Amino acid sequence: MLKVRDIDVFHETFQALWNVSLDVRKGEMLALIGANTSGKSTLLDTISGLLHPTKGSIEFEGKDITKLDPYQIVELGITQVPEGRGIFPEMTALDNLVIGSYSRQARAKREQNLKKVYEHFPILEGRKKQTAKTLSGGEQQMLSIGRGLMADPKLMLLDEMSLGLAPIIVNELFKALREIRETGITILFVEQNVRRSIQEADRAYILENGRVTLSGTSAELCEEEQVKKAYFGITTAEICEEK
Amino acid sequence: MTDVGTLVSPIIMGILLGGLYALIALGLSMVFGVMRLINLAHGDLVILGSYIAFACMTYLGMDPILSLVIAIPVLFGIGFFIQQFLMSRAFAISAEAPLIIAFGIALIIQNTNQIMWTPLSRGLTTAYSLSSFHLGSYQFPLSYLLNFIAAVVVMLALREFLRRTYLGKAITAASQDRRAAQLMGINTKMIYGFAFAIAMICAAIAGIFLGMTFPFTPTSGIQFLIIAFGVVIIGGLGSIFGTFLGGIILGLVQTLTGFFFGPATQMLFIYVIVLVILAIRPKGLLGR
Amino acid sequence: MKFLVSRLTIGNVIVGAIVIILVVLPVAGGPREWLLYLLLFFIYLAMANMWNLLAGYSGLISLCQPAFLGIAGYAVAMGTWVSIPWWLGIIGGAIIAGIFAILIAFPVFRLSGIYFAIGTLVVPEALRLLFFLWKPVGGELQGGGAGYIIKGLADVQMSTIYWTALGIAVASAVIMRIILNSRLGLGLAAIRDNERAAASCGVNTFRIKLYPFLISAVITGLAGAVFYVYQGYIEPSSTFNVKWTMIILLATVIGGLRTEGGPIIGTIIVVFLYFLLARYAGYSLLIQGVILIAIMLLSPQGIVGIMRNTRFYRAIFQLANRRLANAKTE
Amino acid sequence: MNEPILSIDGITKHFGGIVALEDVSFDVQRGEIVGLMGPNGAGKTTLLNIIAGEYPPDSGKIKFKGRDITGYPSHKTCHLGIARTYQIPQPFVTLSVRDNLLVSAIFGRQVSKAAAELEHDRIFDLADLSEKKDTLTGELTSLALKKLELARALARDPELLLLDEVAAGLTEPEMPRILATIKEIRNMGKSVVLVEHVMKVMVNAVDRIVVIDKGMKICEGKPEAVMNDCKVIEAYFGA
Repeated sequence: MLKVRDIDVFHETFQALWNVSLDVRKGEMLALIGANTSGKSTLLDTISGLLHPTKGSIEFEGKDITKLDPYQIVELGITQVPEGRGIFPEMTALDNLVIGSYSRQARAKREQNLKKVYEHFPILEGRKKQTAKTLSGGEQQMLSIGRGLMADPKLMLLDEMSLGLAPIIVNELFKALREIRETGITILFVEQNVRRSIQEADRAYILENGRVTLSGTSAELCEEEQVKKAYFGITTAEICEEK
Repeated sequence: MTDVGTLVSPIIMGILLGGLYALIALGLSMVFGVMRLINLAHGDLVILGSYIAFACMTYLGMDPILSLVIAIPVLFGIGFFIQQFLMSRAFAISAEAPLIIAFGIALIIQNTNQIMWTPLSRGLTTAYSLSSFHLGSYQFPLSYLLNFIAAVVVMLALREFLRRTYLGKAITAASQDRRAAQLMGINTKMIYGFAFAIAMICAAIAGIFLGMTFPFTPTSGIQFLIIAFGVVIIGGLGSIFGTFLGGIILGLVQTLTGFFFGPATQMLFIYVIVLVILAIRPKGLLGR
Repeated sequence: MKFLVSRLTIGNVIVGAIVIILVVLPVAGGPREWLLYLLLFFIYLAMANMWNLLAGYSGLISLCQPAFLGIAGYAVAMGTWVSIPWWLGIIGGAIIAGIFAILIAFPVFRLSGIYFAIGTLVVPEALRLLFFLWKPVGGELQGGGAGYIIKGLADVQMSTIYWTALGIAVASAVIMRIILNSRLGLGLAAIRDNERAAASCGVNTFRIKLYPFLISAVITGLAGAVFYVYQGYIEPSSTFNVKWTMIILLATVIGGLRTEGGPIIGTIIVVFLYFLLARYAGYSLLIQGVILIAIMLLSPQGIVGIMRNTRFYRAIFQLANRRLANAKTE
Repeated sequence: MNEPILSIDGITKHFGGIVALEDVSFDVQRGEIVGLMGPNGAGKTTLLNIIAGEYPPDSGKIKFKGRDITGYPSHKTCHLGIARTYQIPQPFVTLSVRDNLLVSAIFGRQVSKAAAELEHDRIFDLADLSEKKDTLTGELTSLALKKLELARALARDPELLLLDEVAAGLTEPEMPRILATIKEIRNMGKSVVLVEHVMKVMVNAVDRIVVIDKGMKICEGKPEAVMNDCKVIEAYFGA
């Protein structure tokens, strides 16, 4: 469905991604795991068209989207739920959702999608008149995901959904994600909670310093020490050895 | 000597005048709120609106308010052009480039006004703009009341536009979080063009009502730019209600200082107050 | 001597020769017209250099330069009404402009970027109104909108004014060079590039920005005062006028913001334009505005920026410098 | 025990309703390297910013060499002897490498230009930048930018260094070089607060680790002990 091939991405002069390739298959739940500044968010932003690679290509459903602008990519059916929620703080919750259906194909399905969002997150219906900044952290994250759904996406990218949220709420969010996936939307999520990611996803990529260092199905990645090594660059056993 | 009764008149005048000032500031506030650009040409664009009405009145015999049908599309087009072809590129060059370009636009408009309509002081004089109305035992120019009504109407219309339409919501969204707006499928470049153009509609309306209230010359722009800026720093940028309040405060400052110290000092007081507010609250009195 | 020789690059030699020619021009019988245009050139150059220091090197888009030149001009004019000689008035005026700069620094330095620009824009407007109202010297017919004649200029030679202006222009260029090579210049560059990182490297950003503001006020004041001595007359509307800002801005931007040579080239073009556009005085702001926008969009680094990118120019200068170096070693 | 060089006492900071730091306290002894770790958004960088004086805390006190420096602006904390690096390098892009270091040396130590230039070479060597003195920083590679960030902080000759993720973004082979530099810094007797994700750097370099999660200190101690602490594993890997 989505093919990322050998991309290099720079933040001004700082190279954030090196020769990264990644495949997303239709209908799957894919995790992208990595530490701070490993390049996860950069990769999502590049797929969304906020950044453009200096090398390599990105293909979505057979169409080259490497050079498209963000709004064109949204129209093709890729939506991103940004890190830190990125809701519009001074607008009402409902307006936040409505603005999610801005792109052409989504406007027609606005009411239908709104109903879906309220099914996934019933709490939002009661909050719809409230200014978004007055919502709790968990509700804001739900709003952000709901807003993403309003774009009527085929592929949904989620950036650090669980950041700063209590475990109970994270459970709820992942439950909603599973439901969303049941409706046929493909999901690519970025997460730093390794164990959780591997449990939830079908497959995962591990990104380290802007490079893909490990990838595979959840079963393959269950060897925990291996993941830990990729994540920390060292395992606990090795630490004690070195000292 | 100055008992409370004599103050009623300047206070009401000030509030009514404040409507006009808010109207002048509305476009400046919007362009800043959405694009983070202080449009140094705003005053001159407002005055361009006044001149368009003046031309319609002189050559076509149109009523100034009716001439909005010409002034609005012209300024809408100019606004869209400035944003799409000049400012959007300027932002990519450096922080100072948009300012310098806005300054250049200001001078071009100023000079064009001068070439087309000479440096003479002009006014939009109609039968009703000269008449007055009574409120109790006090008498006020009708044009001040019209200003106030126009300001209220434009502000309500703008508010409803921003709240109810997709375009309006997209503008609001882009001003609050550009990145997130892009991710929602909003073509922010285009939206910026529309935001600038809509701000210029406000400028056109402001220019026409200004012309009915005060005489203007091609160089009046800077005076009204500073007033608009004063309104905005009092009221906070990007807030319609704040802009209205800021306008009324400045209007009151002007009429009250005029009342106490004579008309020659009014503008000087406004400038000093703008500077003092900047010194105390650099982000504006009601600013976020 | 060795020190001098080591500084002997082709650029310095040319600049030195030009300055000497300019100095002797009045006694060598240069036409009065020329002197006049050169006088304007010197005055604009000093102001443009100072604006370049502010906007180009310090990131302070100051739109209040007319305030400095106007205050100094008024100081000279009013001074002559109470029998202060004009030359003392120029110096006094510049000092008053400097003090004024420190005073307004407190409100405007709390603003950054665009806010700073608009904050400074208010200042000359306020002064214009002030000088319409304030007439401390002279009778009913002087001051206010009528302005002041500058007295006691009857026996002042054109060449005296010319040399004073030349001196100020050269001084402004030398001061620029000194500042750019000093710790102040380094601090300014750091602030301009990244104010946050500069502060964390120990740069006191308020104080470092105050210096160029003060220096620019003094030099712009000097240049302005000389201009009004030449004009012999001052009144508020044309003094505290955006046209001054336009000239200064245009000279700097056309030549090349943030380049040492930019203001010189830009000022030559501005004076030339002034000369060319004299016939179309009504259109001059329009034309200048278009030039300003075009340069800013097409070559933000101005003409110097274009030249830097031209291989031809680079090659010539490298060759010339190498020849000179060879000559020195022989 | 001597008085600590840096003492952080009950720092709390909120950003518009979101808790960034909640009652965080710890000390740094003279010559000690303290590692600060925690997942994304835990508040590590916020803490560095508060120590360096970019913004004041809502409550709590920071003492440096026994002096209360809470709320000091960043140029003042720098003059007192604190230098910091940024996670994303913040060079002065129009200046050469040499001038970048000079800014820090001149203004940080408040000395003349000549005095600052004298000591210069040592810093270039230390940060491995000798060959790039005259390069404009806009043209440097990621690794060189990271080194420059470090060198610029060192040019201040600080008593306390705040290092924010010096190794982030570097490749495996580049790691040892940074590690060596940190060890040299330790040998110079400087105190360091090191924010780091790369475990190898952390474990090899630090004397003590402080772990924060969701703005709160959850653990403090020797590296081995901390790494085996359940709460730390939990914070990173999730329960």
